Amino acid sequence: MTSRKNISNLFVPEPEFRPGDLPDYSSINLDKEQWPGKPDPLVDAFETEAHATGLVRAMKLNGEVYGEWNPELEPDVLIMGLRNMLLTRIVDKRMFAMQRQGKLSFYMKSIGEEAISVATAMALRDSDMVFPTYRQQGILMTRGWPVLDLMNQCLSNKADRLDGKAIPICYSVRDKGFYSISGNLGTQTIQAVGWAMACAYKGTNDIAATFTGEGATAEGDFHYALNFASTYRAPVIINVVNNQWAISTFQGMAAGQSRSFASRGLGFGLASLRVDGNDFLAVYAAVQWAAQRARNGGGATVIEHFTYRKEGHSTSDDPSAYRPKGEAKIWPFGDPIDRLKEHLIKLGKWSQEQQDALIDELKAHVLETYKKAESLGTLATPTDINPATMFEQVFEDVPTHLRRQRQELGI
Amino acid sequence: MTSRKNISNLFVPEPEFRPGDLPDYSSINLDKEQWPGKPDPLVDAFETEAHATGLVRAMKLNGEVYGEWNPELEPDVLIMGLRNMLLTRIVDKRMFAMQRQGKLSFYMKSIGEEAISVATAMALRDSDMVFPTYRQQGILMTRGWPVLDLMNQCLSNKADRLDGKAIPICYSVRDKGFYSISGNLGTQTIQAVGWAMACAYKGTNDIAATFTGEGATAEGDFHYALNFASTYRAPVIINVVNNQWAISTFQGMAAGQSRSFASRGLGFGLASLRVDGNDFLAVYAAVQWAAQRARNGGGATVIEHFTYRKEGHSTSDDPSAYRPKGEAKIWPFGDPIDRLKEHLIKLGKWSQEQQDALIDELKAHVLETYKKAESLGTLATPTDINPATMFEQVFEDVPTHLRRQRQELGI
Amino acid sequence: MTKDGKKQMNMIEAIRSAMDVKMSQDPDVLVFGEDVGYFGGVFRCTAGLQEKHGLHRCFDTPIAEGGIIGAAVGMGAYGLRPVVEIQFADYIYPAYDQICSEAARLRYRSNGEFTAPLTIRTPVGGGIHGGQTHSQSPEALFTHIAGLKTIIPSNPYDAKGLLIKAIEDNDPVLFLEPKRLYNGPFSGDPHMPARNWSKHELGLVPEGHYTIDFEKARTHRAGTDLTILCYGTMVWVAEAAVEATGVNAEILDLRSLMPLDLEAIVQSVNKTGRCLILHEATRTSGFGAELIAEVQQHCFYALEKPIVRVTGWDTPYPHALEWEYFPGLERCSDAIVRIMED
Amino acid sequence: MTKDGKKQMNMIEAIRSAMDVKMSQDPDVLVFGEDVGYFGGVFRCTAGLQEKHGLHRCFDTPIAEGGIIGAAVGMGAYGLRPVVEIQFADYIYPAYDQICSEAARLRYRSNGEFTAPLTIRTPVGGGIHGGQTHSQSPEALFTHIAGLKTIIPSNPYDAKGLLIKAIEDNDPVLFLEPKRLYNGPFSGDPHMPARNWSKHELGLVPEGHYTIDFEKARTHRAGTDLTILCYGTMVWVAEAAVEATGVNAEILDLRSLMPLDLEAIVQSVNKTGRCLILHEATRTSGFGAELIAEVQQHCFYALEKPIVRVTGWDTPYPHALEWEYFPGLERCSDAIVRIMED
Ligand SMILES: Cc1ncc(C[n+]2csc(CCOP(=O)(O)OP(=O)(O)O)c2C)c(N)n1
Ligand SMILES: Cc1ncc(C[n+]2csc(CCOP(=O)(O)OP(=O)(O)O)c2C)c(N)n1
Ligand SMILES: [Mg+2]
Ligand SMILES: [Mg+2]
Repeated sequence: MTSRKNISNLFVPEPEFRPGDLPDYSSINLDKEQWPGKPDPLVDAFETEAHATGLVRAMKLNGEVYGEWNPELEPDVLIMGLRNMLLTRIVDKRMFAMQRQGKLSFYMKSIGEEAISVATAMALRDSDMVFPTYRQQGILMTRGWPVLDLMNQCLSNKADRLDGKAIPICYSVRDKGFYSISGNLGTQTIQAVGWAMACAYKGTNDIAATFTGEGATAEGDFHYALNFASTYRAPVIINVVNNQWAISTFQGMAAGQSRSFASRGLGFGLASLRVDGNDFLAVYAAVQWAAQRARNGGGATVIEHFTYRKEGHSTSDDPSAYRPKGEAKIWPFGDPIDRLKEHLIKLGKWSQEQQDALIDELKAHVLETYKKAESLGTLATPTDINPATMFEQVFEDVPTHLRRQRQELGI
Repeated sequence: MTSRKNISNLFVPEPEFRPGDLPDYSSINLDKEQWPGKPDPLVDAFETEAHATGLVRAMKLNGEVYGEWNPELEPDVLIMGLRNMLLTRIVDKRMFAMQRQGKLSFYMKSIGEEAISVATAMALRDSDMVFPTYRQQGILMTRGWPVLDLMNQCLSNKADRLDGKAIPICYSVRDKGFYSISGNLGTQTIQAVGWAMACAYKGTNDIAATFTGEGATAEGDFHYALNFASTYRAPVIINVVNNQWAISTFQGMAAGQSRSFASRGLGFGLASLRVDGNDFLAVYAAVQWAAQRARNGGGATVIEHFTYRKEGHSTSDDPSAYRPKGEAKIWPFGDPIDRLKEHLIKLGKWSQEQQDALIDELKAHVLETYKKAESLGTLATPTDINPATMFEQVFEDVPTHLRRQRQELGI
Repeated sequence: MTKDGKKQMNMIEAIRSAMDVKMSQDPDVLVFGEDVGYFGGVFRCTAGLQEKHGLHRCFDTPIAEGGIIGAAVGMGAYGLRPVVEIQFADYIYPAYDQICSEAARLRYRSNGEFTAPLTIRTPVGGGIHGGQTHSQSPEALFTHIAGLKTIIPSNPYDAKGLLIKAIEDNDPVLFLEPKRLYNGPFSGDPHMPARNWSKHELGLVPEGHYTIDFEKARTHRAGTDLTILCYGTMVWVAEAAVEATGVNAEILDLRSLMPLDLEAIVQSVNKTGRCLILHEATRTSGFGAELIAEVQQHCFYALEKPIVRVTGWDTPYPHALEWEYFPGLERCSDAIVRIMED
Repeated sequence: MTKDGKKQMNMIEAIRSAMDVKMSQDPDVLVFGEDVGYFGGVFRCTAGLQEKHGLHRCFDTPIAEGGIIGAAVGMGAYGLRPVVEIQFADYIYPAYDQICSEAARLRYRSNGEFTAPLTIRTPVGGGIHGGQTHSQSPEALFTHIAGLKTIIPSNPYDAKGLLIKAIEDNDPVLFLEPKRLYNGPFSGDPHMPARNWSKHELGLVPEGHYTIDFEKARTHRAGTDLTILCYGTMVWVAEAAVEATGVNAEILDLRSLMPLDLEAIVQSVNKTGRCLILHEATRTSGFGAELIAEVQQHCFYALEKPIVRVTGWDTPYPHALEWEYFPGLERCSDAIVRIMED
């Protein structure tokens, strides 16, 4: 059997570690690195080069703050952040377990990436529209969308606001400034730019924020987004969540030889930051900075959130097939929840006991909510959704041919 | 009537000069600028930043050479370059005039941009496949494709090698290493990367070179090309011909706030050069450098050729509707043919008399060839092309349904 | 030129007038696309709109059809009414995903929370020596997509009324403009003298606001013996062929392919018992197939002859053999004669 | 498991075996796509190929369907035979331009000088609770494109023979894999017990090289009273519906939509006088329309009843109402009963 290596001159990149390997990240010592300082938000985009290839951080792994990026938030704001992240994680775990029991068709967790969605949502205004992927449910938690609504959609039950039209995880919550998630990767990045152009055109002070995985940056839509954002100086934040994996594909397939995903923005004259995505404070500060830039006519910022997808891609995926089992644990950037907790404890505003109590409270809330949702039906029970709704919202009005088809179905 | 300016916060970029304005480029004094030196072709891509935003040059406007990029070509090679450029220009003028007489449906000139195609072709090997747009006919002249063949295709006459299937200017000449031109912008950039990957896979030493206008860099295919070239270290040269205009649209629409088109490559970790596209020597040197890099496993280079589209976009276009009439003349980078001529004269290897004689010779050759082509038919005369050919080459074999359709047409 | 608030317009002017009327009425209408701003579009459909309504309401874009539509979807979701131009329909494919997966599906997947009320204008069809990348008629690639409306006018009067309707519609509308008709009707025979709209009654267009409903075919010519279903350029080829053959045919100009005026079609075919379908597009899986499917279902017992389609061939559009490809006067006339045989 | 060089395979194994056979025979065959390399594809169709044939012959790509096809076109023009996977057909649209404007047209526009002998594999169809972005059946969006072949197998034996044929074909082939059939036939009723290929005779597949010609339908069941035209998953729904209704129907598994085996279709319909068409895709402008167009033309005088199509509705694929959308056993059986009434 041929060994897995290039025997032609065609180079095909591979991740450093595969199953069976013992991943070694000892070369990375985060606390020793020098990280870029915080420039004025209206700085010339080209002066963010160090930020695009370095790493914006505000706290060390042990929760100690350092450098210029500490957003200096009030403790109750930080505790709110902690709460939102915990809630996100607990909901994720519950829904994952329920999928395993056949109550929903599919689920996607954001474990390890909660700081990105939660801190972003907290740094933005509620009137700023976010264009998320399927791993920013933390925004919904932060903006106070009822967990019951989320669960109802995942279970496709009769209380699902979307009448069972969308798969679980593809939420749409306009009144929480949460754009309809597309199953098609990348498409929403340029739509966010269009939305931001509309904000500018209407002269509001709102901005848009879009998210893409690092894998999906390879789609043409990402290129359109960078280009249109640059050309029309759209007030938009283009977030790239680099969690190292795109299903089974390592980030190097999309990155190629580039130094960072953030640096893609520089070629378009966009301010670009690479941020420690497991650092709640840094994410908050970076988004705040970019929002300030956008609201003041400075145009778009690309933010790469450097993080790690701790679990499988979705309920259909087992990552041990393509990466070392222990990698998530030894990933040198820690866990965003633990780090913020440590920071709060260091501040003297929090304790492990409070943390445990909060977790218990949230777990109880989530369990109770889940029970309520399940009582409204699950995918495993016969659907209560009226079949006639299937023909609605294709167009504003149901046209003749769809009425004929509805009749053909006998309803 | 509202004046043409932004009244909302939506920024829409505009060119500096429009019809009626007196364009002023006096701020640009090329001969005073410092231009980047010539690194080793296998240099780290990130060290080409100065080249991506500066301008690679080898000679001044008066033909005097300077700096590190002079390729030091033999005089007869230079004279060959001059000849190829002149031939290209003379063919262009002839075909344009003949389109005005209704002999062909459409034509596109490359006037002012001849150095790019001719020097590229001369710096490459004939076995390197080029993936051109419709403004690199200079490559065909350089590689010795008979002008008669070119004319026959433009006239869609019975000697057209493509049986009248393609529009004029969309040539396909495999035996000259000239890939079939697509009418769809951008598509060939990623195809060139695929070809280059095939070269690497087969272990040949050939490379690919693709061309796109600066306007078409906005297409997703350009993004795919940069990404795949970076990921698989494909031996390819990605040429961006920045001739300032995309039909009526100025380059700033595609560039946005970026410092150059070449700098897009940096974000992908690709070596990137911005070259004075009206400087035959610089184009030659840059392509030679990139080819050396590619052939030695260094992967792809992005080259922006900075030039000016001196005439209309095509025979359907009148540029005085959207840019100042005199702009082409005062464009501060001179004419590629004049500059190479001056250089040769400075070298003592050429004279104005020789130049005039060469022009006369080429004109006579082109006129004679044109007469021959016209005698084989033009678009204005009833076509001699067998209608049955219309059904051929859709597939390798003519399938049943096309045979039925052919019969339906009564042939 | 004005006559009771009407003006003689060619199709370009009628289309421009539609956008002008809507831009004047509604600040949320934005017009953009490649070369549509300062220059006014390669076919001049947007000429003067930037000067009149401002740079930020009619502007150029990067050459990225997917970007144009993607941005328009975002704007539409916000609440604007983008009217975008794709320079040639042949170049719409880079935007296919944004049109089909996004614009057409946004309403459904969000159960009505977000919508994409955009209008996509694009020139279609051949007959101008444009070869395979300036001549395509891709309508059937869009009528298969749930959530998208597809409109194609055949004359200035309809073009303006339908385009205003499209801009006001709350769903995405693909508005196909037969470029061969921009300046005048076309008989399908390139050797016949060119006509223009300047004296044609369908070129007499109200200057102000009016709309034409979708899902309403126009009876271009009433008749009793044969129903010809067509749209765009082929309406005029049908007219010429009917004249040439002297058959008393009814010509229906469908105008709106999705939603389709099936009622008018069925009524006509049930009356005539014969049906001929004309389109420029490639035959296999062209829109003619869909028409046949519906007609045979609803008029099965009335049909005296198989339904016939005269179409472009299943090949790319050849440059030099354009008139062998185009379903012109001769092929259409022959088909009429044949379908009228017993 | 081996029996006369044959082996019981499910469709995934058969497809993998086809690629393995070709990769072993021909070094110019490369396999790539999203997650197809080390991991072996989200449906496991390429599992083991990288390990066996090397990293440079079976590899992952960036998530850029347009890039995958574009690169494959370039490789194909060079002389390689790329076999690429698009993870779900629902995600093929970013590559639509490269498929339709480039792969399909390269041969024509260069008059045969450059060709694009690539194979595009992609899973299609619903029935797996995938909702609107994991269930689509876009075949009709491709059969309209001149220069492209469109193939869709319904069982392991055909899948392997047709895929090898596709890889060897010198034209671009779109190879659609009904994901609901990967593990076994499907009756169209989700409440019936799941079957698998392990004992089915069409799951008995030669281990080596063999091909099945395009443009050849397969008679899945011979019959005299009704012709059912179908492909992919619907072949098995048709079988179940015929069993359920007891009608002596002939089921043609078309397999190759372009080019189409019109001869077999016409022969069957002329014999039975009735024709039912089944497909999962959205109805309007679906491939059923094209079938109806041809059948009504060629079998007009033999037809006793209008041709009926049972299809997916003209809506996106709804997640929760999957079985109301899917043209399942009940709807197909009803249609059979109705078309058999006098
Ligand atoms: C256009 C498109 N192509 C492919 C897919 C299938 N797919 C779903 S998620 C995924 C991986 C995405 O990776 P990344 O962008 O890094 O996001 P992550 O899952 O890591 O958050 C793929 C390939 C898709 N949904 N859409
Ligand atoms: C996909 C696509 N969109 C639009 C067009 C129409 N078009 C032809 S050339 C052109 C301008 C191209 O400008 P640029 O890329 O700068 O090249 P140049 O003409 O300056 O050489 C446009 C918009 C096209 N051919 N293909
Ligand atoms: Mg990822
Ligand atoms: Mg240009």
